Amino acid sequence: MRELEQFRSDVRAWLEAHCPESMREPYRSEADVCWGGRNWKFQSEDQEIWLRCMAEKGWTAPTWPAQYGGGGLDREHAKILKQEMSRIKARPPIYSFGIAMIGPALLKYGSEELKMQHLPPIVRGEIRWVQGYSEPNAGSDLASLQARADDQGDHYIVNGSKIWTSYGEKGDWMFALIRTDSEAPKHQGISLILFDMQTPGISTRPIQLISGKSPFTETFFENTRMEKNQVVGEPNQGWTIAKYLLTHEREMIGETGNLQSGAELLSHIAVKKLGLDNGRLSNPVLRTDIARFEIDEVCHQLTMERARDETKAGASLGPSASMFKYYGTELNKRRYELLMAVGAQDALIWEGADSNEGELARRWLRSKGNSIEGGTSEIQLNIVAKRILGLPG
Amino acid sequence: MRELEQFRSDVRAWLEAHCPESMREPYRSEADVCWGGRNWKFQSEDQEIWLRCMAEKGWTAPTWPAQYGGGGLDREHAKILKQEMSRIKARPPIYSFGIAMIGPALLKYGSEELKMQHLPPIVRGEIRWVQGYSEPNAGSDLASLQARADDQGDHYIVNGSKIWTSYGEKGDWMFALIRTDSEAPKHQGISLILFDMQTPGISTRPIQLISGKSPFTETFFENTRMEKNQVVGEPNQGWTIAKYLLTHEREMIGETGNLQSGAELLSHIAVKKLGLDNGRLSNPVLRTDIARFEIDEVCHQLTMERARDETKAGASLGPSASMFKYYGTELNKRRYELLMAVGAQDALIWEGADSNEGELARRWLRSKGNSIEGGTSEIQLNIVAKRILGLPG
Amino acid sequence: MTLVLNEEQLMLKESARDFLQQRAPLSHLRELRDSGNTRGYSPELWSEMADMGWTAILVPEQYGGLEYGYSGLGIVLEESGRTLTPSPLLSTCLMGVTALTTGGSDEQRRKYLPEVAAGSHLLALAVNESSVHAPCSVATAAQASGEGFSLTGRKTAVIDGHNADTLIVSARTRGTEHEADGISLFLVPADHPGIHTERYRVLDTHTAAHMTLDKVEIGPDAVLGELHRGMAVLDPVLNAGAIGQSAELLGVAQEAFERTLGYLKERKQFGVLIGSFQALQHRAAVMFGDIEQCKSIVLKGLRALDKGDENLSEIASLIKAKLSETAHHVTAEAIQMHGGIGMTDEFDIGFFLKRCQILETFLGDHYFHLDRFAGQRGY
Amino acid sequence: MTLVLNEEQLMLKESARDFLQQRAPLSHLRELRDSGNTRGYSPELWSEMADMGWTAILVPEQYGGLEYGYSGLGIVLEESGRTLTPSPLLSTCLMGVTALTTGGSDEQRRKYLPEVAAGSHLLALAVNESSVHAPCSVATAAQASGEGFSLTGRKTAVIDGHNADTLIVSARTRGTEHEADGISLFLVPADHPGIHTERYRVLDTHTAAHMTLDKVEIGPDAVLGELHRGMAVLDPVLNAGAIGQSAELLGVAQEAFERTLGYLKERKQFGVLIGSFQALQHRAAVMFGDIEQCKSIVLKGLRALDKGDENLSEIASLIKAKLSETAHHVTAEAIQMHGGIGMTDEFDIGFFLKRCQILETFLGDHYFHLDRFAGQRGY
Repeated sequence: MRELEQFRSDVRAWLEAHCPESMREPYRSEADVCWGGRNWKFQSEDQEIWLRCMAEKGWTAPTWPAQYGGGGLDREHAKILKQEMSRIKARPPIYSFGIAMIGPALLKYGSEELKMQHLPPIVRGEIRWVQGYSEPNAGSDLASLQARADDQGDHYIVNGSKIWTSYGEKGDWMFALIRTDSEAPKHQGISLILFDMQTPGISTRPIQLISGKSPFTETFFENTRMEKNQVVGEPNQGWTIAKYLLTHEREMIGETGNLQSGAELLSHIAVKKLGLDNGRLSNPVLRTDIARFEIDEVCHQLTMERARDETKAGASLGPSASMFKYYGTELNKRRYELLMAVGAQDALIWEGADSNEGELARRWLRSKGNSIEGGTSEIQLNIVAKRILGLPG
Repeated sequence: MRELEQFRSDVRAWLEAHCPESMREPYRSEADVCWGGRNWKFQSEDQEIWLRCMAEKGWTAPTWPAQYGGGGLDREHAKILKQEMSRIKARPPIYSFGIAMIGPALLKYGSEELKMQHLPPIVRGEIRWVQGYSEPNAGSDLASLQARADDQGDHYIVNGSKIWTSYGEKGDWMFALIRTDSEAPKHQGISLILFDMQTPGISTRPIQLISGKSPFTETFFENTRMEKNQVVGEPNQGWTIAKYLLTHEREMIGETGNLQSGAELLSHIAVKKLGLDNGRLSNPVLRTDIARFEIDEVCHQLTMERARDETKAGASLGPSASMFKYYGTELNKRRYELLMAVGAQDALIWEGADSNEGELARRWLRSKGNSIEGGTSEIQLNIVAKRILGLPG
Repeated sequence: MTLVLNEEQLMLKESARDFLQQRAPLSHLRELRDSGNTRGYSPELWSEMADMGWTAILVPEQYGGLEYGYSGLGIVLEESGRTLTPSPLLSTCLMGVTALTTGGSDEQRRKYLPEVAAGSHLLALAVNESSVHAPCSVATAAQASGEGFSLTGRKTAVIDGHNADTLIVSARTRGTEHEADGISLFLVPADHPGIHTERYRVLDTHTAAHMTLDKVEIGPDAVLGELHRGMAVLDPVLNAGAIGQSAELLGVAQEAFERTLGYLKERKQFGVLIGSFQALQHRAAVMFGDIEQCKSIVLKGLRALDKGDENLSEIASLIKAKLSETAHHVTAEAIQMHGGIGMTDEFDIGFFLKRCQILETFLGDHYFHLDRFAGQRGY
Repeated sequence: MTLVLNEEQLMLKESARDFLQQRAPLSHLRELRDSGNTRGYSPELWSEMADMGWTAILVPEQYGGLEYGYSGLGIVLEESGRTLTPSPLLSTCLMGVTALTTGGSDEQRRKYLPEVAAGSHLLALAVNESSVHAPCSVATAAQASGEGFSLTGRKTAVIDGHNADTLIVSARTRGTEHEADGISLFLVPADHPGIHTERYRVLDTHTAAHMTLDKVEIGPDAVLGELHRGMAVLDPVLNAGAIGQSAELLGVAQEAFERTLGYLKERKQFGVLIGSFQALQHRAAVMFGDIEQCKSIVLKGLRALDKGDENLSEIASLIKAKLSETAHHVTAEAIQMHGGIGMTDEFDIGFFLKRCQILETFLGDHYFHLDRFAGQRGY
């Protein structure tokens, strides 16, 4: 206990000394996020300093072992670091799929060689990772993927395509699920392969959504050479890692609903827009819909809190992550439906007048994808029914 | 046209002369309904006179051919009779499953012998028919029925049981689906058999529902002899007739929602119970729920009206009947949910105080069965999906 | 009258569908959007529609119209909902014509209706003043000025406001802001120098405008209907508008549903057609039933308009509320059932969701109409 | 404090479940009903519950109680929701005790609490006057009479009213009918000759009563809390009541769901288990998720009661609204998924629907609590 208190005061002092003032305020927009990577242009000197300092301590990945550049902290120490950072409202030094996704997978399934090669650059924010799972024809049936690696002895030659890669055109390396055995049953011939996006034969194309521009890209492979030593775990065993990564992603998406609510409360916006009449919103039915939404939001948050309390030290949420993904995304869709109702005729504006370029309408449209990406709501309900409730079939 | 007008004025004069005054007012309660049958006790002389007169004209079954005792009227003439009866608010002379269910099936599938035997007594209200379809273990999977007829050469010996027979203990004859070939695929070994409920080896037991007493009974067969000449249509072809009868039943249930709304309007009850505040129900959300209900009720009624207009002269609704059954019963359930909400704490009273013996609560509970009996809502949706929308599987 | 289309109406439906599918399929909307068109509709297409006689459907014969009634115009609107074809049919040919036939003097009708019937004059309704539809909330002032009036105020969400030749403006001639009495309607030339127009594009490339009126001087002959009693004209116009929007929403919902049903029958996942999944089947079956109900009530509503039913306000709100909720649900389910591809701009299904939201919201959303329905029913 | 039960609480849960499953399973309720019992609960069972210490859970130690808090009592209520066990736990041990600990003088506490803790004194709350729960609508008059008061009026839906030894009655000492100010609470002996009781049975054999008070003379020491400020006591009591009902509803919903899930895994139709039908699977999955959420908020609500959270009214209404809607949905689905057998009285599942409706409705249904929640949140 004494040791922890000492650590807290050390951290506090260190942060005080090293976190630049401008890194202690909330993001003004998405443009303030630091993504890192080979081609990263820091938006400010402070952003660069902050990343460097934190990376040096390994605190960009606080719980990773020190030999891979991580902070080597246990849960309790890491929690203190987090608390102290949020105390001074410090921005995350970097937002990275490397730290959030492929890093943990490598720690769990990767060879020593791959860990040594990839983890330290991730900690330092030098390589920006992107993911390649979905394919145009696979959809929910992810394991039916068709991007194919032909064994050429010491390497693979890959052909096919991936879709829904976030920031694919900005990625330095990709981790992708590729079919390495076309004869095997569909779940058993898949490998998780890492490769440099600059490899010849790789091209990307941006995807326009119904809400407008998006970070998503499609990625094409044409006779692309991939190295065999970049397969994570055993060849043809990629599906296990994929499931691990998906559960991980679902937990993160479930949390998103949570973060959203940090934004301005729906009821406050409604009061501002519609005004009160004897202390009540003048549209009594919209008022009730908003109350139901706020209630369900609290229900979801408290349930995530309870699950965290229950799973305590690092145990995976497992199939419960599907429940949280389902509720988190359905709630976010409802939130935007209600915001559109509150906005009424003004919310329809896409261009012109004071529409802020149709921001609300675009977010509303974008939210429709929440219950599709990362596994559709239908898939999540299937998982809950089968893996939690034990229903047959 | 002239002929129709003449018919109308004849009918009007006849009704004026023959329909007793006391038969020209709405039922005060279910006890006023005339069911007929061997053991029927007429509630009044007028009730008896009214049935006799109408039966003599064949107008208890206006469209049935005259040789079976029916009225021999075509659709247009039958419609005029109906209009003239409702003009003077004449009660139906009889409420009969014979006329509504087995009669039409006999007309369509029965032999001349069976028609001559059964139809005239039905027209005269002498035999009360009941139906035997469901079995305790069959449920929605009606064709999996197990009541079994063993072929004894000139007759069958039947063992098994039937459930959910309305007024089984009051029935004179039953039409039942019985398995006559245990080897055949399940839809192909079933026969529709008619038999007298007084046959030795038949017993009935009343079924108590969550809402209290019910007209339903369970019927047991123990080595019961049934005659082969009482099979409707070909032996083992009963499933076709069963489907016809089910569709017929669904149409009738769909209509029920319609009749219900003839009762006092939900919104009137709510206004009476809860009062108005500035011209509006003081519970604004319940008000909206009621508005949605009334809207959906109109939607359902107009759609049934449109379907009748479209199918015109006697064409069957076919799978659309499933849609109407679904909406009609779901609406009735919603209606009672809303009535309970309007009734609030008083609606919970089951016995004592001024509860009218818990009438509302009992009807609410009873309504829960609407989406189960006559084919569950799930079955109806399956039928719509497969037979109307052509979805696979 | 039975609830089925007669032969003549079936022919109109077929010819409308053929025309729209050929001349203005969904790619037409996409082209309009991508070409940066500022009117929100194609004048060339509009003159073809006029040639088809659509602009004249509601206009009485004596003013050069076809007098084919709301049932006829509703058929065309429903079909244009299927192709999401943008045009001033709703603002000019439905609401504008209804305003003139309901409240217009013979002189006013003679002045406008023949040109409207010919497709050469556009009308727009400027009745809202805030983001929420509330036709009785009128602060725009019409002050006596000489023999006529001077209008000052701001009108919002005027559909086709920037395209119109003549505006129908509600303004207050007496009373206080939320009172129905004291609202009057005025026919105002859209190019009047006192009018400032802010055009904007809504989410699917249709357009509308906010309009500021600054001392707009008009003559006494500009009053539409009786002074102070503008709601007697505006109510029927908004009822017709709501039912017309509902006809269009019916087309939107049907097309979105049919495309989705088609997708369920062709898309495979886990080795089977996704249409074989029971959870999707049940959702599809309920959507089918809801749309069938929508068909019935839209038909009923158009008939009620044609015969001038006395409960039109109740009927119109019933229909708009039901169609809004149904089409909203169906177009959102259409995206969900299409999955990822439904989210891409390249694919067309998202346009139905967008158009639905617009039709739902303009002239009152389901909240507005549920409230109005209950009010009309006396509770 | 984390949102998980501690060891002690887990033990209480287990012992409560064991006791109830053994001594008062669902057949106990059925027997009570069929035997024509008029109290609506079994006094023998009640004294066993007292022996278990349940009647003393909320009572402070100084008055002979266990002072084990709302979290403890909530656990027992949840378990008794699973077995649908009728008892005066809610009326006496939760609401009655809360009234005394919140507003009672030391003398009043000393008079009642030890007997309540011992299970030998029952309390009941008489606060409603119409069919709809509206605690501020009080017309019952308390007129000054000698040193005390004379109460006249009618109270409805008094849970356990006919069983109670002492009633907690709200009556107006000043102000007009719907005002919060001017309502006072009184402790009134139930056997007072001026009280007329009409007992009735609700749909699952629990009982309640309407009570008429005709010049009921009581002394000045009968006032509970401050004169005119009875709502300061009544609000916390009703909050505790709503959360307690929610704990019971949670038990009801869980048990109904688990029985249904079991049925889905054993009932065959068309040659397969009905639990393999995807449409039912999705509905079951959503019910599961909803119930998980209910568990979290009930836990939170009991904790909030124990620490005297300042937003208790908001929290209580949030919980009651959510539990009412969820349990209502789950118990209705339980019938539907059981099919015909679920409709029979012989089978037990229907009792859950009945109990749910009662708990939902008494002390305010979801309409009441949604409205109150929004009001507490300032909109």
